[in-house]
Amino acid sequence: MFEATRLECMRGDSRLFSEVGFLLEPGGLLHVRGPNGSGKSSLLRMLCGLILPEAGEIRWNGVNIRHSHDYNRALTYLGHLNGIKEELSGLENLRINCGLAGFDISEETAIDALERIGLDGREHLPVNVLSQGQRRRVMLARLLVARTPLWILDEPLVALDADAIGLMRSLFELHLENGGMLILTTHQELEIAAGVAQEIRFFS
Amino acid sequence: MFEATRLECMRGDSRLFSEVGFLLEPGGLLHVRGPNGSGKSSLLRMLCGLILPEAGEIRWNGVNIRHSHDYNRALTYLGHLNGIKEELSGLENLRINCGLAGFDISEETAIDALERIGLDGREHLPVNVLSQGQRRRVMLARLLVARTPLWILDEPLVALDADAIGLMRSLFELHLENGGMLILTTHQELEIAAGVAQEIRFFS
Amino acid sequence: MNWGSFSAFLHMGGYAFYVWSSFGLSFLLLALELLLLSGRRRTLLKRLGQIQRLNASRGSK
Amino acid sequence: MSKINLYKFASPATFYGLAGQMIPGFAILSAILFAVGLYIGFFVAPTDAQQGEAYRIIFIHVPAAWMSMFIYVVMAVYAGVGLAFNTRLSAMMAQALAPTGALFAFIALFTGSFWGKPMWGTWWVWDARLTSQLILFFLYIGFISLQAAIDDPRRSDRAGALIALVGVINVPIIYFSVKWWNTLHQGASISLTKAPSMAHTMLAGMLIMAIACWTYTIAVALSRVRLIILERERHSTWVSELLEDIK
Amino acid sequence: MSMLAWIMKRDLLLAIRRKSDVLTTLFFFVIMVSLFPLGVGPEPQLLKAMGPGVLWVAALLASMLSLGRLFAADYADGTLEQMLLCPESLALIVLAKAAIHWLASELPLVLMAPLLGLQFGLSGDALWVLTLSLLLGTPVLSLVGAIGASLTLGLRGGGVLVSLLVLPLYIPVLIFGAGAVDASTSGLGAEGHLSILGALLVLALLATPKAVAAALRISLE
Amino acid sequence: MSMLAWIMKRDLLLAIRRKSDVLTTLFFFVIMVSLFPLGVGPEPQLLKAMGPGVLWVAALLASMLSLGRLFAADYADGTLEQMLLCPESLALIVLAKAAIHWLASELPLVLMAPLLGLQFGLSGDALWVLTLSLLLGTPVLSLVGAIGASLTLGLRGGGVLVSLLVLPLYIPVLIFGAGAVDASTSGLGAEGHLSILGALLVLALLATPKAVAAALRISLE
Ligand code: HEM
Ligand SMILES: Nc1ncnc2c1ncn2[C@@H]1O[C@H](COP(=O)(O)OP(=O)(O)OP(=O)(O)O)[C@@H](O)[C@H]1O
Ligand SMILES: Nc1ncnc2c1ncn2[C@@H]1O[C@H](COP(=O)(O)OP(=O)(O)OP(=O)(O)O)[C@@H](O)[C@H]1O
Ligand SMILES: [Mg+2]
Ligand SMILES: [Mg+2]
Repeated sequence: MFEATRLECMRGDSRLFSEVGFLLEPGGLLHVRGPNGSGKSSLLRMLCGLILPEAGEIRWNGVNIRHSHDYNRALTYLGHLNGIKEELSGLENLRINCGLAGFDISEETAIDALERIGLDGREHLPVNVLSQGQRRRVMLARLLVARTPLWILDEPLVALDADAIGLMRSLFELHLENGGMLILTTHQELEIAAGVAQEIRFFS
Repeated sequence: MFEATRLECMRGDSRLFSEVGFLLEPGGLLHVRGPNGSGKSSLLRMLCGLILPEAGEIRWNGVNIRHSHDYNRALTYLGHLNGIKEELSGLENLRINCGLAGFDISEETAIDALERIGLDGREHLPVNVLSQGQRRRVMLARLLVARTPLWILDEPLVALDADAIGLMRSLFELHLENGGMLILTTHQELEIAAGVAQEIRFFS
Repeated sequence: MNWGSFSAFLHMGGYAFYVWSSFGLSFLLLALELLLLSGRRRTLLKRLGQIQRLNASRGSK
Repeated sequence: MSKINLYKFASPATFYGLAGQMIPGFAILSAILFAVGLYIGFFVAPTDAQQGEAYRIIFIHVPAAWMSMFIYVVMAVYAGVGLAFNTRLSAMMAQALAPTGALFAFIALFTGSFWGKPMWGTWWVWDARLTSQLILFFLYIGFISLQAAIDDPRRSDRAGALIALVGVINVPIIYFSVKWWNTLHQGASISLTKAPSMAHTMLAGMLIMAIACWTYTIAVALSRVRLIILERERHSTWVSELLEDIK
Repeated sequence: MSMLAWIMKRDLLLAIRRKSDVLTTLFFFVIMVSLFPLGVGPEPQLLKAMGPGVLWVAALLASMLSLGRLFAADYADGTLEQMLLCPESLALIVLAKAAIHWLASELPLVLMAPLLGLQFGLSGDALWVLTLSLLLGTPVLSLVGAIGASLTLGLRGGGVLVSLLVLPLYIPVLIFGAGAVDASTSGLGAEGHLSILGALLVLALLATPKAVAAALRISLE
Repeated sequence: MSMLAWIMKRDLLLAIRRKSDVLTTLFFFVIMVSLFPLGVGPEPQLLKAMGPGVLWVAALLASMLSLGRLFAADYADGTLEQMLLCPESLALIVLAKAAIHWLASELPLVLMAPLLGLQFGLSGDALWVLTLSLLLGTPVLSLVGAIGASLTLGLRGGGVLVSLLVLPLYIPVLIFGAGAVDASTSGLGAEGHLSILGALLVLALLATPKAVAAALRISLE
């Protein structure tokens, strides 16, 4: 159970948002919407613990995430930055990223995941020769093998083509059906036909 | 008049595309489509002269762009990278980018452009505190003041919200109506109701 | 003929260490270069063979 | 369309076969010449009055020093041609020559050092010639590591060519500056030109060893360039046909 | 594999993949040391006197320069963010990264040092002591420098301040390191200097990882 | 304003905005020079003999380190791409950027040098010649270094690779620069050295911008 109450965020001199709260149960989807610069990314980073809230509290299974020991183990956050190394191949990046996140995957699993996300034949290329969308896919491939219950994704659909978006949608649905939780921003339309959906909408 | 004949592009071991050609008249729109990694960005960079074609020729008003003196003056290219400095403000970035592209704009013009693109009140903030979408807008503001006939835009809509996309669409339409040319890629749907549209479609 | 005996040849008038190290190491390095080259050739051919077999199997599908 | 002709002339496919035919000849020649050179160096050339037997190092030291300088120039010429006319083969030749050049530079350095210890009593002095040889070695290493750091072959060819050209322009500047630096400072520096008066046999031995090194270099560079060609052209049809033949 | 093993494996892999990176630190060291005679002049006596100092200053600078790579890339591409979010202790992660960094970019330099010492005409004994002092001293440099590297990530404007803070910590290492060699050439015996270097190393191993972890959290806020 | 003026204005603005960057080069220079007495020991005679060489080597290294900033940021954020596409001659742009780079990060260092020279007990004459030689020599370093910086763009570890490529090319400047000071202290007169430095500067001004432009095109392909 993931819960936030009366969150407030200051940026520079201005209050980006205040009194933001929600309660997310297993299978719950939270869609954060709003125009550019309204504070979506800031909220998501705050939920991960990367920004301290000005006021309010974020609780994972009832424990404030600042004191929770297993929150980091339960979380997968993918942001604007790719978090992948240009010199390493997609395969190496995926395995290492998973290792860093605390779970090992075998080479076969990794290759299989990359293949499913549409990078077959390119697993061994260094990432810096890949196209923009392919790089994002390397990053997103982690979702195919992650077994964490909480996903926080900041604009995961950027630079993806229609096929890949379809793939992501079905992945999200599967995750929700399996009792995962999903917090998401995107400017594109995305119909997710599973889970209990909520929405937070920011205005600029 | 912008023309390309029988272009071919090699990347690593593989031939990304070959026998690509088109003829763009004033008011013409060329939409380059295709899935991730199919070669759209490579084609656009080639059209700018940043990648040498393996075979084929690109001509601006009948002259190969490698020997043309006024091609660079006629071109505005915006790619995946923002080309903006994190430490400078949006205003400084815009004025400097225009200066680099060969035309001066006054401070008022620049402020006006930034305001129109939805950055009012943030002209003087350093870019590194802006949100993802706001950064893209700083880059795109150049299109509001550019008077070049040929625009080559690689996924200009990434990270933009619906309002900004609407603004860009009307901007493109105005450009085409004024006899400009536009070459564009995007994975999002975008109906442009002006100009003579052509399409190049890549398959992966 | 410069050398009275084989051991005089090896002794090199007291400079054996310097002379033989110079020549020995030099030719060792040249030999090593040849060795590396042939090793590189072997691995390359193996890899090219693999690629080709892969392409062939893909083509037949 | 002279460019196309040039392209065909320097086509990797034809060159691959040509090089394959030339290698054995040069290899055999070099083996014979090395044997003759060493024979002259050790058995025909007389003992030096001042330096005793230690001077025999000259038979490897000087040819290696010559080679290291000469190969750099040849490499730069290839690189320049490659840059100017966009011929892939010249860039590959430059790339193929570099390791051997670096190797000879290194051999000159340490054989010199092994000569210096008994003659001067020290492994190293900051003499002009020694210093510029050291710098030449660094130039080689720079060229090689730049090319190694770039994955894209086209970029690596051209970047390497540029740095080789810049280097070759600088080699004389470096050489004279170092020379001047040293002589200005040091009255009593050890001068290499006061080397033992060279008997004809010594000169002959050195020349033969130098030619042996040359033929060795040609053989090695050609076989290395063949590998580079194979690697670069691995997707062309002629390479796959070739691979069929090998099997 | 444990997560630490993954981090070490990854950093090693990156070091190997960026071979030129590691090699060039070494060559930077080599070239820099070789530059001094060119600037100062070729008199053997002078060179012998300044040899240990030059080698140590060069090692210090080379190590400082290579520190930029310790976190910067991970910071820029978001990996550091992910490390902060991961369930292992950040101090341990820092230690693992620093260890691999030292192994890949500073150990080769230490091994090269005696060869360069020859260029300055140092004696065999002095060369031994030099190598030993570098072996003990360079890990301290890496660890202390990591504090600076992690602070610079956030405080873009504070680069100068950071070097100001870190440098006083570098100076003892330099003094005892170069001093050890001097002591051995002048026949005083280098044990005292070397054992102080050892003590500094233990201190650095215990104290710095936590400091770096804290600095990283500050930088990523 | 012309486009070149814009580029210069922008680079100056950035240098001011990233004040710490510029200060670090200076700081590095000061620290390195001050470290030597610590590493080598306090004998005045030794210090005086090595003073010019150390100052010059330090200036050279400081200038080399600042090279990383010449194009790297513009490359990473895509500005360099835009410069390639812009209607002005690329060689001129390169020259403009190098000029500002020199002004912002090397001129302060040149002005600081006499002060540091005092630490080594150099005479007034020697200090003059030192400053003059640095004034002539450092622009050559910037220009030649720009070649290395542009060739290694986008290559990880480029920073250290640059030094490998560029240091051998720096040697003539170092030799004549440090030589000028030595010549003046030993009463030989420094005119010869200084005029050679001048000649090198002219050569560099004529030849390098084109080479750098070519290198940039290669790197951005
Ligand atoms: C590490 C130490 C040394 C290095 C790097 C070195 C480098 C060189 C180079 C580059 C050359 C060719 C120069 C030319 O042909 O213009 C050369 C030639 C030569 N070196 Fe050395 N050398 C070293 C030590 C020595 C020593 C110790 C001796 C003898 C005592 C020596 C004797 C010679 C002789 C006799 C030649 C031929 C000179 C000529 O052709 O005019 N070298 N060396
Ligand atoms: N120091 C500051 N001073 C003023 N405003 C600031 C400062 N730092 C950040 N901001 C503002 O805070 C907001 C940050 O928004 P955030 O990145 O969360 O937006 P977002 O909703 O993710 O937008 P996007 O859709 O563009 O990604 C921006 O509007 C930015 O201008
Ligand atoms: N060295 C290389 N070896 C193999 N493939 C390469 C190499 N360099 C580039 N490629 C491939 O070339 C393609 C480049 O595609 P490009 O960036 O033009 O794609 P795109 O159509 O713009 O894709 P996106 O929609 O994701 O931006 C990619 O498929 C990439 O994997
Ligand atoms: Mg955002
Ligand atoms: Mg693209």
